[in-house]
Amino acid sequence: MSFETTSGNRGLLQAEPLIFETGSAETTGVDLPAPKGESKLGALARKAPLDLPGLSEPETMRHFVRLSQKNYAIDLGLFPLGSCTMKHNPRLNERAARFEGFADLHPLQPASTIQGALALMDELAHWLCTLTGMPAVALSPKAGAHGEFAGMLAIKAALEAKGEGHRKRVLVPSSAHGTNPATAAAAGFTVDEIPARDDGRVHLDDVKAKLGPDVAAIMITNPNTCGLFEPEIKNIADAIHAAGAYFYCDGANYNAIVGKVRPGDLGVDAMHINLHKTFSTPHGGGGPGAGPTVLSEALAPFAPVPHIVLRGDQRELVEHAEGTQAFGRMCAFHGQMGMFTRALTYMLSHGSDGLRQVAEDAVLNANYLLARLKPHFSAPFGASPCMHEVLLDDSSIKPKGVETIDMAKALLDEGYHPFTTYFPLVVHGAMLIEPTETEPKRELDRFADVMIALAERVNAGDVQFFKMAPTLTPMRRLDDTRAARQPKLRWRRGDNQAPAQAAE
Amino acid sequence: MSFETTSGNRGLLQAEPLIFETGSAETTGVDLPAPKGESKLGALARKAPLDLPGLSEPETMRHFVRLSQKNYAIDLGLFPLGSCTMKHNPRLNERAARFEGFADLHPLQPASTIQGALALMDELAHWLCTLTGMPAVALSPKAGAHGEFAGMLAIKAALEAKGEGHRKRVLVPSSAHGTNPATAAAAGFTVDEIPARDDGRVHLDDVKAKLGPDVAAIMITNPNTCGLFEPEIKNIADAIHAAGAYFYCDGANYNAIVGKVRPGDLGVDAMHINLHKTFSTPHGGGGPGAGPTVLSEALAPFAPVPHIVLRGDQRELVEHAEGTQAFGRMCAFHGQMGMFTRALTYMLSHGSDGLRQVAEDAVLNANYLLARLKPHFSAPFGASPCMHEVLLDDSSIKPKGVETIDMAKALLDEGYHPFTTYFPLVVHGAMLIEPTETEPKRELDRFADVMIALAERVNAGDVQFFKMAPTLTPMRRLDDTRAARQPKLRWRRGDNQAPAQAAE
Amino acid sequence: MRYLPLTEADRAQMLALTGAKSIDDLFVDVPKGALLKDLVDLPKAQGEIEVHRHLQRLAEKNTPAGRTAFFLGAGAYRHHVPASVDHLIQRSEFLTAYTPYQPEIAQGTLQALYEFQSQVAQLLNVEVANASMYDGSTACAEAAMMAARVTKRKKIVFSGGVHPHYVDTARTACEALGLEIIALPAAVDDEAAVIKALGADVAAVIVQSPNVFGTVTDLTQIGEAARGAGALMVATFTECLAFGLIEPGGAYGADIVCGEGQSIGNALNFGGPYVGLFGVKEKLVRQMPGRVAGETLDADGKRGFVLTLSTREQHIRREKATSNICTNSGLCQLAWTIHMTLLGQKGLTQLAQLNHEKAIALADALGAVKGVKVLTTRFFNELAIELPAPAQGVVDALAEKGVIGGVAMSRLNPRAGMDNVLITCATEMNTDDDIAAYVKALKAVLK
Amino acid sequence: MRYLPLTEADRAQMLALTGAKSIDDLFVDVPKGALLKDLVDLPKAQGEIEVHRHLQRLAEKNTPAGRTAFFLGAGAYRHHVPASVDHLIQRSEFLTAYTPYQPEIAQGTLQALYEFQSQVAQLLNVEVANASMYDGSTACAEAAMMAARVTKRKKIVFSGGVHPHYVDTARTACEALGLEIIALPAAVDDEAAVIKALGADVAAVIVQSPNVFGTVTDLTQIGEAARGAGALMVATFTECLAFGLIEPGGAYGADIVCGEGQSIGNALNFGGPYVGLFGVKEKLVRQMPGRVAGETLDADGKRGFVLTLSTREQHIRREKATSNICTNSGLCQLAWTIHMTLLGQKGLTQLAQLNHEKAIALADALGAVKGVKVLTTRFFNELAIELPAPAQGVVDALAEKGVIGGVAMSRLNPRAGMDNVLITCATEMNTDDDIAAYVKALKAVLK
Ligand SMILES: Cc1ncc(COP(=O)(O)O)c(C=O)c1O
Ligand SMILES: Cc1ncc(COP(=O)(O)O)c(C=O)c1O
Repeated sequence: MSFETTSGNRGLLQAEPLIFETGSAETTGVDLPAPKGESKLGALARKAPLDLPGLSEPETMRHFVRLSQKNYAIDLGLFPLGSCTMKHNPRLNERAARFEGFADLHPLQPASTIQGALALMDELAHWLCTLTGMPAVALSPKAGAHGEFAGMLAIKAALEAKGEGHRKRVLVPSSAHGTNPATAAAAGFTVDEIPARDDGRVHLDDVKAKLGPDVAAIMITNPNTCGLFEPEIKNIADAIHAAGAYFYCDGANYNAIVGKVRPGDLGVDAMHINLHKTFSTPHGGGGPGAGPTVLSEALAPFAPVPHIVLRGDQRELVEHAEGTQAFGRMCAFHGQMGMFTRALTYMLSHGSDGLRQVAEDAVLNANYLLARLKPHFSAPFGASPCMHEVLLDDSSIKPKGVETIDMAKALLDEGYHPFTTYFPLVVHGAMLIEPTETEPKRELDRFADVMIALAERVNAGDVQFFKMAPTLTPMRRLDDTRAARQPKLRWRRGDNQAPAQAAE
Repeated sequence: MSFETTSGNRGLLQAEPLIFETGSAETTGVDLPAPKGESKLGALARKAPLDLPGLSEPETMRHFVRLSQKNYAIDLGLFPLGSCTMKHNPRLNERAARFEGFADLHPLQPASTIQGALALMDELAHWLCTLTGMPAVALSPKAGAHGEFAGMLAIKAALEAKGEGHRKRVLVPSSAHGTNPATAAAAGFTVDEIPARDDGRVHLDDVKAKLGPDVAAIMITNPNTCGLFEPEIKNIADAIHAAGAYFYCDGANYNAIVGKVRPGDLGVDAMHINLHKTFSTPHGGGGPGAGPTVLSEALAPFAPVPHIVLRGDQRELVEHAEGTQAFGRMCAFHGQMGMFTRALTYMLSHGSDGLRQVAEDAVLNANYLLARLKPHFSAPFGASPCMHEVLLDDSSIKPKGVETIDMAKALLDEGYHPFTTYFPLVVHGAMLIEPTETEPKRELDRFADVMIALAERVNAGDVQFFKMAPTLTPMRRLDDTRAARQPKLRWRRGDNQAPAQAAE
Repeated sequence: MRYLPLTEADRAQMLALTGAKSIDDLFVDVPKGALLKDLVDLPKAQGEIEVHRHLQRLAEKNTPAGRTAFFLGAGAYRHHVPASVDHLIQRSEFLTAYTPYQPEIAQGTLQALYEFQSQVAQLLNVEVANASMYDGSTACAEAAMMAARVTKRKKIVFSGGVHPHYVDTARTACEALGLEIIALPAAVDDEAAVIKALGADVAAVIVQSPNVFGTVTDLTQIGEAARGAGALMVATFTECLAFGLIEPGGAYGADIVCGEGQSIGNALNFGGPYVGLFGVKEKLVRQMPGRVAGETLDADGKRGFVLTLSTREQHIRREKATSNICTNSGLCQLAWTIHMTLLGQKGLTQLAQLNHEKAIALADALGAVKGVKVLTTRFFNELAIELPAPAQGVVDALAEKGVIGGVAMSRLNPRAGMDNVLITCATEMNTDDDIAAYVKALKAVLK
Repeated sequence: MRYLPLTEADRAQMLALTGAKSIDDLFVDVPKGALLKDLVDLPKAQGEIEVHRHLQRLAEKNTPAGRTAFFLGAGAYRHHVPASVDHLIQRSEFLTAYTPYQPEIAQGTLQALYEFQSQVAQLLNVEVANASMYDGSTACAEAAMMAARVTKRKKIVFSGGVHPHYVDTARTACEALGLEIIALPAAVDDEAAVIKALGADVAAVIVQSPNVFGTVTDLTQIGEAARGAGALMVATFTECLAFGLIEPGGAYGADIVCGEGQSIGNALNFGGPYVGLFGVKEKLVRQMPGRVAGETLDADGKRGFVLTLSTREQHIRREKATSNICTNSGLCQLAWTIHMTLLGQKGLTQLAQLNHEKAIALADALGAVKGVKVLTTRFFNELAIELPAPAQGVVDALAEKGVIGGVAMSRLNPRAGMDNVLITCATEMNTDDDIAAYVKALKAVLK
C-alpha cells in the first residue's frame, strides 16, 4: 500500500529541507556573553550581507541526524568499494585522537610543551618505516594524492640535485588511479601511458620499451588497481633504476601486503600510504585523509619540512628548508596529526602479528568472494588468485542488456553499497569488489548470495528490474546530466525556493 | 514496485538477526592479556554452560548500529508522548558526565578524594530546593517511582514519629499515573481512589469527603495527567494538613511550571522530580532515570541516608541512619550521580531566566497545538488553557470506526512517535500530546497539519486506511496477545532458531 | 537560549492563536500569589564555555580512580569499558528514545532488551530474566518483597555476607510492608548460620556469593535447606563478572538470582546509574517485578519483539502491581548487552580469570605485609584482610599516598565489630606496579 | 584480534574453496624472497587497556592549550566547539561513509556538502564555493596554480602579510610547475608594495586579510590594480571567523577567496586535519579544483544532490585535471557546517565581535607593558607587537610560566628581519584572568 504522507516523511525516514529553508538569521544555537560593542574596524566592518541561517541546538541536532540516516556506512554493512579499503573504524582511535593532550594542542606551541606529540609522530614514523622497510617517511602529506605529490617532488629534487632536471617523462600504466597522472602533471612532469595488457599486469618489456634518458620515474600501483600483485615489480624497479629513474609506488592498496611484503624490498623509492585505508582512520564521507610517504635512501634527504630532530632527550622541529636539502613544504603545519593518533592506535592494537593477519584475511576474503562469484560472472583475471579485491567485468551481463551501473543500483535495494564501478579503465564495465579483512564470512556469503541471485535475474532476462532499480532507497537514480548542464551549486536567496517536484 | 530482497535488507534498512544467531562462543571482540591459569576456586568453578555468543568489534558495531536505526528518537523528530516530557537532550550534558573526575570515581572513595562530587550534589540540591521553594531534597531515588517511594516513606516516618502510625489510607485520584497507587501500596498504605470529575480536576469537596483520622496522605499530580493545573491545589493542601495528613505531589509534570510556580508555595510536603523529564537527562529507551525528592520542613528530618554534611570546608557523607531520624536507605550508594551531572549542566545552561522560559514555551507550545487541533478533535478540557500537554479523547473518531490506537499507528507512517495512548484513564481513548518547549513552531505546524489531515481522513470514512496502518515502518502491528499468551522471553539453544515467518 | 527554538515573533503569533493576551493568561489556574513575578534567586543562563568550565572545575576537585593505585570494590568495580560501548549507547536512536511502547518504531531497543534478557539468563543460569532494575541493591530489595508475595510469609533472612547497604536498602523497603528482616551478624563465611536461621516462617534466605568479604560459597546446602523449609533462596551478587568463573546462583537452584550488573559496560560514575540484573524460575515469572520483552510476530508474520506480561506492572495493575518500578536502567542495560556481546563466552571467561589472578597476586602481596592477615580464602577478585589498626584510618592514610586501598568494613557497617577489617579488590585494570605501590604505602602506613 | 572476525575454522573453510593450500599460495605473484617469513620487528598486538594507556601517556607529555593562558594563533585558532558538533560528526553514517559516489544512499553527506558550499559562499561573498580543500595553505597553493592556468601567466605575487608557511607551501607547488613566486618582504601592511609589484606578467596577487600580523586591509585598491593588470586577485585568510565582522575578499571583487576554515567547528589538533575553504567567481568554476555538489532531481522528480562538474577532476581528466586532489576534508567540513548552522548570522556576528573585543583588551594590556609596542592598528583578533628582546626567547620564557604568548615572527620566517616581533591573538576562550596572567608573566620576563 503506497500513498503520499502529509508530512513528507515515510515511516522512520524523515524528510528534511535545507537549513536555508528552515533557519533564520535571528536564530542561534549558541549562547555567548553579550559583547560590549567596541570596535577598531571602522570602514573595514562587513557590509556584505551575511544572511546565514541559524538553528537552535535541538533543530541542528535533528537536521544532521536526519541527514545522516540517508547515508550508507561501513557501520551499516559491507562497503565493497574497490581501491577504497572501507574497513572497520575502531572507536578507540576516535577516543585517543580526542585526548586533551592531542586535540587541544596548537601546532606552533613551544617545543617544551609538545614533546608527546613529537614522540607520537616519531613512533608512527618508526612503524611505517619498519613495516615498509624504508628508511624515511614524510608525514605531512594530507591525503594519498598529496603524498604522491610529495613523492614526485622528492624525485624531482633528487634528479635536480644530480643535475638531471631535464628528466621530465613519467611512465604511468593505464590502469593507474587518476591521481597518478594528475600528480605527475602537477609536479611538472609529462605523462607517458603504458597501455594495458590482457593479464592486467605491467610487463617489464613494456616498461623497458619506454625507458630513455628523459624518463624521471615510473608510477606503479602495487598491488595494482586490478587487485593483482605485479609479478615483475622487482625487475621493473631494477630496470628503472638502471635507467637513472625512480620508482614511485602508489600504496593505496598496501592493505593487501602489510606485514607480508616490504615495499622497500621491491626497490620502491617513494610510496604514499593512505592512513584512511590501510590504517583505519575514518573516510568521513570524503576525508580527511592522510598520506605519509615513505622514501628510499636516495630520496630521504629531500623530504619536505618539517623534520623532527632529537637534541639530547628533547625533540625539536626543523621548519624551514634553508640549510637542508628538503624540497620544500607541503602544508602550513605538520600534517594530519588527528589521523596520526588514530593510525598509531590502530597499529599498536594489531601489532606486527595482527597487521600481518590483516593482509592475509583481506586477501583471503577477496579470494573467497572470487571463488564464489567466478562461476556466475566474468572475472577477467580470475584464473589466478587475486590480492585484496576482485575485478569483474560486464561481459557476462552486458550482452543481456544489463550494465555495470544497473548491477550497482540493484545492490542498493539489497542494502549494499556497490563495488567501484567502471574503474580501473582497463576492463570493460569494471566492478571492483574489495571486502577488506573486517568482514565475517557470514556477510561475505550473504553478499555472494545476493550477487548470484542478481546474476540469475540477468540470465532470466529481467532487464526492466535492473533499469528500475533502486526502488527501496531514500532517492532513486539522480540525474547527473542535469546537475552538470545547469550547475546549481548553492542556495541563493530569491532562487525558486520550493524545489521543483516535477521532472523537467 | 515491491519485491522480496535476497539479503532481507530493504535499501538502507538492514535486516539483523539475534546475536545468538550470528555470534559464537569462540569469537570475542576484546583482546586481553593471556591469563596464567591460576585458580583458588576448585570445586566452586563454573560448571553450568555459559554459551554466550561473542562478536568481533566490527560485527558488534554493526549489530547495534543496525538495531538503532529501527528506533524512533527525539533527535529524529517530535516525540509528543504525554507525561513523558521528551525534550532535547543536550550533548554538553553527556560530555560533562564523562569527565574523568566524575565518571571514574568510586562511590566509596575516601572523602578527601570526592569533594567535587559532593559539591556538585550540594549545588544540584540548592537548585532543586530554590526552584521548588522546598527546604530539603533526597537525591538518592533512582527514578520517579523511587522518588515517590522515598516521599511516602518519609511521610510514614513522620507519622510514626508523631505516634500516628495507624494512618494507612492514601487518597489517589483516578487520573494518577500507575506508579502512585503502586508506590502507596509498596509503602504499606492502602489506596483510596478519588473518582474523576468531568472537568479533569480534583475537587476540594471530593477530597474533604474522603478525609478522616486514618488518612496518611494524598498523592496529587500537579500539573495533572490531563495537562491541567489543579486550581484548588492550595486549598486541598490546607485541608489535608488540617486533617493531620501530608501532601505528596507527583512532580512528573514539573516542566510546565519550573521557574513559574514553586510547589513549596502550594503546601506540598514531598515531590519527586524526574531529572529525565524536566532536566533533560536522556530517557535512553527506558532509563536510567533519577528521582530526587524535595521535602517540606515537616518531612526533611526523615530524609534517607546518605546525607551530605559540611565539616569545616570539607564535605562528608553520613551513610547510616542510626543516630539520625532518616527513615532508611533507598539504594546502595548515593543515587544517580551521572544524571546529577547532566541535570546540573542543563540547569546552569538555562539559568533562572531560561528555566522560566522553558515552562512558558512548553505551555505555549501545548496551547498552540490545542488551538490548532481543537476544531478537528474532541478536546474534553479544551475550553480553558492547558498546561504542557493537550488531552484529546476518541469521541470524534470512534463513532466513525477509528480508535485511538489506529490514530497512533497512522502517525507512525507519517514519521511521528504517537502521543500517549489510553492514559490518563479518566477520558475515553485518551490521546495525550506533550510537545515540550524544544519544538520549533514549524514542527508543531507540520504535526498539526498531519493530525488534521488524519482527522479529515476519519471524516471521509477511510477506516481501512487506519486499520492497515502502519505500512511504512520497519515492522507492522505486532501481536501483543501472542507475546503474552505464550511468553518467549529469551533465546534458548535448541529452540526453533529460524523464527516463524508465517502468521500463526 | 540555545535549546529553545521559539523566536519572539513565533511566541507572539502563537499566543495570538491561543486567544490569550499574555503568557500568564495560560497559567490561569495557578492560585493567586503562587505565580512568581520574579525570577527565582539562581544564576542566569550561561553559554557552553562557562558551563563547561564550571563542571570541569568541580570534576577536578575529585581524584579519579585511575589517577591512583586503585583497589576498591565493595559493590562497584573498576573495569575497562571498550570505547565502542560508550560510543554506541550515545547514538541518538538509543539515547533519546523512550521506553519502547510503539514496537513498530522501537525494534532496536526491543531486540537489544531481548538479547539482554537472554544473556542475563545464560550468565546467571536462570530460566527467565527481566529487562533490568535500577541497580543491584534495589533488585535485591525487590527480590525480598517478591519472596514474601510468593510464599505469603513475612520473614526475610539475610546472610551476614550480604553487602550491608543491600541489607539496609531491603530493610527500608521491606519494613514498610511489615516484613521482618533478620540480618545475621557480619561474617566472612556463615553458611551454617544461614541454614540454622531457616524456619517455617521464613519467606526467603538471601545469600551473596561472592559476598561482601569476597567469599565464594557453594550454595547447594543452603538451597536444599531453603527448599526443605519452603522458603525461597535468593542469590544476590555485586560482581557479576564472577560468573565467568564461578557457579552462579541459578546453578544451585536459587529461585531468584539478582544483583549488580555495573561491572559489565558501565563506568563507576560515583555510584550510579547502574543496572540491576534479575532472574527467576519460569514458574515465578508472573510475580517478577520490572519490564520484560518477548518475541512475537507482526502483521506480516515477521518476528519482532514487544514489551509483554505488562499485567504485572503498575501502569495496568496499579496498587496490585508486582512493583512500582517504571523507568528502569535502559542505557546501562544496553551498555551491558553491548559489552557482553563483545566479550562473549571467550572474552568473559578470560576477563574473569584475569581478575581472579590479579586478586591472587594482591592477596599474596598483602598477606606478606607484616601484621596483615588475609581473611578470605575462597575469593574471586575481592577479599577481606585484617589489619593491625582500624581500617578507616589506614584507608585515609593510604589515600594521602595515592593509594585507594579498599573500604573499611566499619564504613559499610559500623556495628559489625570489624573495625580492623579492610575489603580490597583487584581487577584487570591493576598493574603489578599498582600492587607494589599498595604494598609500599601500606608498610609505610602501618609502621 | 578484536577487529578481525574470521575464526580459524572460517579461514580453513574459505581457503579450501579458493583451492589454495596455504594462505601464502594466494600471494603467489610476490617475488621469491620478498614474502616475509617472520613478523616485522614491531610489538605484538595489544588490548584496548594497554593501547589506551600508551596513547594517554604520550598525550600527557604535552601541555594542552587549555591548561595555559593561551594567546597563540597564526594560522590555527583556539575556539570553542559546541559538544553537539563533535557528537554529530561521530555518527557512524557520517564517520564511516565514503565519498558520496552513490547519491541514492549518500544524500546525508551530499546535502551537507551543498549546505557547506552555500554557507561558505555567503560568508566569503563569492559566487561559488567547492566542497573543501585539505587546509588553508594548500587551498592557497591551489589558487596560485589555478590563477596561472586561468591567466596563462607565470608570476605569482605574494603580499608580505601572507602567512610565511602559506607562501612556502605555494612556492613548493608552484615552482614545480615552473611558476615564479615573488614574495614581498614581510610587512605589517604592504598595500602600496603589492600594487607596485603588479604587471602584465603577473598571474595573481595573493593578499591576506586579516594578514599574519593581524592587519585588516581594504582590498579595493589592490583589486582595482589587479584587474587593471589583468591579474587575478586571490584573497586568502587564516581566520575565517573574521568575516563575521570584516568585509570578506569576495566583497572586494577577489577572483578567488580561499583560506583556512579550522576556526569553525574544528579543534586545534596540533595542526590538522583542518578544512580549506575555496570560493571563486562563477565564470571560473570550471577551472576550480576540488569536488563540488550540485542540485538535481531524481527519477521520481524529487530534489536531491550529486557530485557534479567532475570533468574537472583527476578521476575523469587524469593529467589534465584542475588538481590532483581526491580525498578532501569531509569530516572537518561537516563540523564546519554544523557549527555554522548553530551559529547562524546572529551567533557568528556575536562570536566575531567577542573575539575582536578580547583582542582590543589584549592589545591595550600588552601595549601598556613597558618596552612593548603594538604594531598592528587595524586588527580583528590577532596582532603583532614589538618586544625589547628577541621574541623567541620571550615565548620560551613565558611558556615556563604557563603562558603561551604567541609565536615569534622569526619562527615563521627567520629571514624576515623581525626577530623582536611577536604575533599574538585572543579569542572568546580567553578570560580577563588570562590577560592579567600574560601581562604579569611578560613583565617578569622582560625585567
Ligand atoms: C589507487 C589510488 N591511488 C591514489 C588514491 C588517492 O588517495 P587520496 O584519495 O587519499 O588522495 C586513491 C584513493 O582513492 C587510490 O585508490
Ligand atoms: C505522572 C507520572 N508519575 C510518575 C512517573 C514515574 O516516573 P519514573 O518512570 O521515573 O519512575 C511517571 C513516568 O512515566 C509519570 O508520568
